[in-house]
Amino acid sequence: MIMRHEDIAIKIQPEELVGKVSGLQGDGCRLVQIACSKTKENNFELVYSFEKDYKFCNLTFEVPPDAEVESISSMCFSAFLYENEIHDLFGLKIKHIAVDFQGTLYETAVKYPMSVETK
Amino acid sequence: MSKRTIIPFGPQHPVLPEPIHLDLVLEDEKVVQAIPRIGYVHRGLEKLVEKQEYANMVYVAERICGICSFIHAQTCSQAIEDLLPIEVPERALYLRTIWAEMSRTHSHLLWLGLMADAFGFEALFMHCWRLREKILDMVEDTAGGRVIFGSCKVGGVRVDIEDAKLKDIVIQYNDLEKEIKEITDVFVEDYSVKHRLVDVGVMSKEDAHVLGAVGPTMRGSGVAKDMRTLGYAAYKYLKFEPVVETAGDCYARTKVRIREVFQSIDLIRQAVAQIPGGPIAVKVTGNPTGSSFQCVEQARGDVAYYLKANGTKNLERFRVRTPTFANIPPLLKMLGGCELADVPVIVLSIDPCISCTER
Amino acid sequence: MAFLKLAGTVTKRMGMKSACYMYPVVAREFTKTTRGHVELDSADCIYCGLCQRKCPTKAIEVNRQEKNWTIQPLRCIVCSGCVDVCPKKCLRMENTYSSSVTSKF
Amino acid sequence: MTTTAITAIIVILYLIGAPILGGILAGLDRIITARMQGRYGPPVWQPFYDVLKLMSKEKAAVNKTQNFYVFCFLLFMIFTGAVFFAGGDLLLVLFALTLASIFLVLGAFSSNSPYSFIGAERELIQTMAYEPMVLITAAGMYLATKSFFVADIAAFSTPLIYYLPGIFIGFVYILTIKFRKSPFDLSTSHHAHQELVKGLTTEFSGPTLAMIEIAHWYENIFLLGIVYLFFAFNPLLGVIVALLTYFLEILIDNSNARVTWQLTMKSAWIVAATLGMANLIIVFFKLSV
Repeated sequence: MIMRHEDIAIKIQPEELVGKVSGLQGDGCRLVQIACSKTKENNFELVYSFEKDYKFCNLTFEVPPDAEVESISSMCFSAFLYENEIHDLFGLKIKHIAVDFQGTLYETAVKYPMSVETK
Repeated sequence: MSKRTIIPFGPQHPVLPEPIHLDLVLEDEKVVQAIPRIGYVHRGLEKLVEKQEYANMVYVAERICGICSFIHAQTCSQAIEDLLPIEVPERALYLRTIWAEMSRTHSHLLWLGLMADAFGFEALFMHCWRLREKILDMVEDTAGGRVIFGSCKVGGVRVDIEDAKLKDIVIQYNDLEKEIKEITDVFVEDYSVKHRLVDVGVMSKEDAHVLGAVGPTMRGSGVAKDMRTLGYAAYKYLKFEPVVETAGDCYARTKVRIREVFQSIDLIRQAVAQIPGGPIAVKVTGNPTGSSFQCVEQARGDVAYYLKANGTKNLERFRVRTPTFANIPPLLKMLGGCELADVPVIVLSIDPCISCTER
Repeated sequence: MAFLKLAGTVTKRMGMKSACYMYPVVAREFTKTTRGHVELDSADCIYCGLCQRKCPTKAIEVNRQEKNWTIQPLRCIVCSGCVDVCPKKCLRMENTYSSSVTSKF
Repeated sequence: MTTTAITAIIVILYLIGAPILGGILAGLDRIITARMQGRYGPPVWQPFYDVLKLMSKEKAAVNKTQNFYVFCFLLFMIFTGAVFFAGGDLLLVLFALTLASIFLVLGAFSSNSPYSFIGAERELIQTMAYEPMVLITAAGMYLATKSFFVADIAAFSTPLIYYLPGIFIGFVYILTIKFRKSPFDLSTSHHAHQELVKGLTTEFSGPTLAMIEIAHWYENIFLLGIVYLFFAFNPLLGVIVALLTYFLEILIDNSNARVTWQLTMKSAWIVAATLGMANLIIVFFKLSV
């Protein structure tokens, strides 16, 4: 099955995230996953995947490494684990997580092992 | 007026198969709150993409989990094939389907055994694993490994199964089906088992949806969603319906998995009947570019792969969201207000695989 | 309400042979396809080092000058990747597990 | 030989023989269980090897009183059996048994571990669950034989089972609780594979745990002794029935899940109230008319 991320991605602005997610929630979409990755410009690219009736939709946006992203865990409770994971592995700050482990979800030997600095 | 006790549950606890830690706040024997803690077996496999060639990532993906190993390899291969992009021969798709369903039957039997152990039924546990062993023997006979199949690669599969052997698998499954029925009937009908499963850890359809439950955990609550319907591999040629139960308790989740065992056996029969001849792999050339998103149904639920490539032989990002990761928030919901004696049963009912979760 | 559903099965099992076997007193039967351990027919080997580069766990070490090929069995994950790439087909996957050792390397 | 001498010999035989017999029984239990589960199982002497190994281990206790309580548990368990096999008062025997188990509960409470704490609480609930049936058994035996003395009950000429079939079934029911077998292995189980780890005995190790094991062997032999009493008119039949009962318990153990304490309590009391009480009332009227 061909499912290129490019085909299902919707580019948004970081500020739009909360509004878009609550809209998708209202439509009965289910949070599938949140992924973070580095870009060539040493920014972080976030991918929020949603699904409804086997139709996928990926909200994506880029943020600089020192930015703060608003948590969506107030709407999708299940997002709290993904957001803690992103914080612990990438060092990206996420505000207002429902259950904030304060960086203790993964206690890795190298702090923020997948962050842009430790390349 | 009862006193509150905090029971540390895990990371090393005899009933938990893997290291998850739960702080259970108890009032007498009633759980008021459960606070999870993971991160005991984090292996940094996602970081490994920087060192491994993309073709080797299939081996890494396969070792994310010892039970759903084959489906991890299959999903990883699918994603890389998507990035390259290449067409996989039909026969390889069918073989992948057969192995994936074999993996599902052995995973579910393993889970049924662990579940029996969680509610203190040792004999049932042993008998489930006795049957699972026969499936593992078949896997070893066809793929070469017992739990790490090692038979999937980018562009197809690594070994072929001869037609005679395929027929033999169906014959063996026919015999096994009767034995599995004998054991699973105990789960469905026995009084003491039902006493431990019915109305335990109830999760409503709405909660299952909002909390993002996946796989049998979700289907036990009445959401009819099975990623195999997407039609990857050879599923587009096979007839099946997602298995759904509506009660949302541990009994419903057990019944979903039991019915899925028989569904998988049926899918194997269909696949063996339809499998075409031809090559089993195509040559892989070039380096992947772009990004791919794959969602594949594992025994525990759907696994989501998000792969990003940059035209070199190493992938840029290798993101795996395993089913247990998505099932932890529903688990916390189910644990609130349950009896201490039901905690292992509820934890087991999501089929936790913590090593998968932490990759 | 069904009580003692498993009683029939367990009583039947009492008269039957055990499903386990006494390993290692009774030897394990390997299938033809079992991936056990890697073996080298050093006569054909040209010490190209392809297996070393392909190995995901860096278990294989090849020294071209000294014509030396070594594998660390405990690092090897028996993926059979080296066997697939070997240009001279001198690497084999044996279907027996490598024997137990008392020290790590 | 005087009766006192015979009694003394029986008691000494019990003191030496019970742990050996109990250990062999435990060994057979493990083999039969393994066969039922499709495994080989350990050699029959395995329980002895286990206890010997426990004996040789380092003494590690959470606190000193713990060992004292466990020692009392063993002592009173031996005392219970000794009075029973000496033909003493059945009521004294049963209350000594309760006292012994209370000492074990105290030992578990004293360790401050949440697992053994909840295990101890469950053990108390279990005691509450089986105690009515135990008392009904004693009362039934008294009504039938007009004596509380084990020696008199054993010497009673009519088969006791003829009067007390309901009480016998009820006693076998609570025997599952006493043997700590599924479905009633709530407070501690044989496998340490439950939510309470090993419940009651989580915090005991080494020689202390060995003492508990030996006490259980004494206990099991004594409990089978009570089963024997129902068929005491024919000693051979009595022994056979006792062994069959033990086999039945193994079978039940292997075909049941562990139930919750609520069901344990409810079902044990229902059995006591219906089978036990009905039998008691029938015997009362039959013998007094």
